[in-house]
Amino acid sequence: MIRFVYLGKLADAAGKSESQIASSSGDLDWPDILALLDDHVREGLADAVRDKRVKVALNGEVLADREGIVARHGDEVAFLPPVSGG
Amino acid sequence: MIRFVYLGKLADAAGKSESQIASSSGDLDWPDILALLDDHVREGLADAVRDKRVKVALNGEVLADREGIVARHGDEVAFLPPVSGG
Amino acid sequence: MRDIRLLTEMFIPGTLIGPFTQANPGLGGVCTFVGEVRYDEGVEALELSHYEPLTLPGMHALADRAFERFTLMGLLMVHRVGVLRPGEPIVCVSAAALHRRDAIDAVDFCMDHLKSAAWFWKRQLRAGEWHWIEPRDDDHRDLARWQS
Amino acid sequence: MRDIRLLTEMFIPGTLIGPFTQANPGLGGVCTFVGEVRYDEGVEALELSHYEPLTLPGMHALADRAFERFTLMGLLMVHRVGVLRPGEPIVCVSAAALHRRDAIDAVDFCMDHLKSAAWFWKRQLRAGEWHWIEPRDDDHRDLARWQS
Repeated sequence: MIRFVYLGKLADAAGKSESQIASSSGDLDWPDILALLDDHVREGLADAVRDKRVKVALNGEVLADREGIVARHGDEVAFLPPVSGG
Repeated sequence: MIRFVYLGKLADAAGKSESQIASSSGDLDWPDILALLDDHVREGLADAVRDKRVKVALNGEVLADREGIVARHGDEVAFLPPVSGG
Repeated sequence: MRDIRLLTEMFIPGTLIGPFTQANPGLGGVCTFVGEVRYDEGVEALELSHYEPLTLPGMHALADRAFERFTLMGLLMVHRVGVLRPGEPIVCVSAAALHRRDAIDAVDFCMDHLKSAAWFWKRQLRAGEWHWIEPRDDDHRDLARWQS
Repeated sequence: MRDIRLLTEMFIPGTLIGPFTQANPGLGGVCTFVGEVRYDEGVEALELSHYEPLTLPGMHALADRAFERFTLMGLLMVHRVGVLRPGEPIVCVSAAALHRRDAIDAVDFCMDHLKSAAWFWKRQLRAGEWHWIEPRDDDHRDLARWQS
């Protein structure tokens, strides 16, 4: 299993705050993840995540290059939109 | 009477925190005041007050031009050395 | 003395600041900022969500940077999460130092970074509906002040 | 809400800040600075003298400038005079505003001016003798920050 976590307004776009994704198909790269978001979570979610301002954390570490992600069984991937102003 | 008030270290130079000066001789200008400080209060006090950083207040108003002062009967003249740092 | 916390319940800043000040004997000054949820027209509540694996470590990393950048004796940084009502305190940052400049600047630095670089997402309840709050340009300007 | 005072007796900042915060409902943030007499090596006491006809009006004039320069809801400015022991609070400035930048900057502004432009003369008691404290260059630098 791989866990996806949606923060802030991405939780609205996903319709939930997290999903469990079966990782039977092996490791997931950035295109795999975008495809899964649209196909298995909610249509349009991939576009919301493609927004350059959305950061991605793998197991609690924010990735400098989100497109270089490789998510494996047991990993947690969090999608972090820009934080709110004051 | 004219009242002189010595603040901060000028109180040390004067040996007291204030003096009453008889104004029988009429109004006092800046040279009169300096002479009185040395002659009637303490030798050397006029020099301490001549320090450019010393400001003079007449009845609670700091004078922009201390040398233009005219002190009359009933006035209070305060000698204010630079205030202390933190 | 370093005290970094995320709180899920209402807190009273005075109950934190008194003990914090006592815990830093010999200080020259303490600067404290308390932010409260404003009574903005029509806002019934504010919800702060966060991402546990990032938020608290992020606050600790910010405290590390404040200790590196300023000469501090102590730093208190407390942030609420969850649902807050107008008037409730949302953040309290207090810095104790020998000199006032370090104390004031450390609070200013932590607040600027907490507001725009920390992992909080906020939404407001207005007329029974939740609305997300977007990032503000002001906050980016505030942050840019420290990039030297 | 404006509260400007010279105090001749020891005070506890928390007892001022709580009511001050309560007196400004709807605020977004409160920034507070409390300065205490430091435990400097060998210093037994600090005496602040002032010139009554200038000191309090000077603090009010400073408050006026702070209200002109920043968007404030309230300002508390309390300063001790007389003989203080190390550890005692000497000054407390608190500003309440809708936005944090106004609150923090107003406190910073008032402290810089209180320290070097207000009519206080200080001397320290060391080994039984009083020594006057001279003006510091730092304070002039701090003040220069606001001359724009």
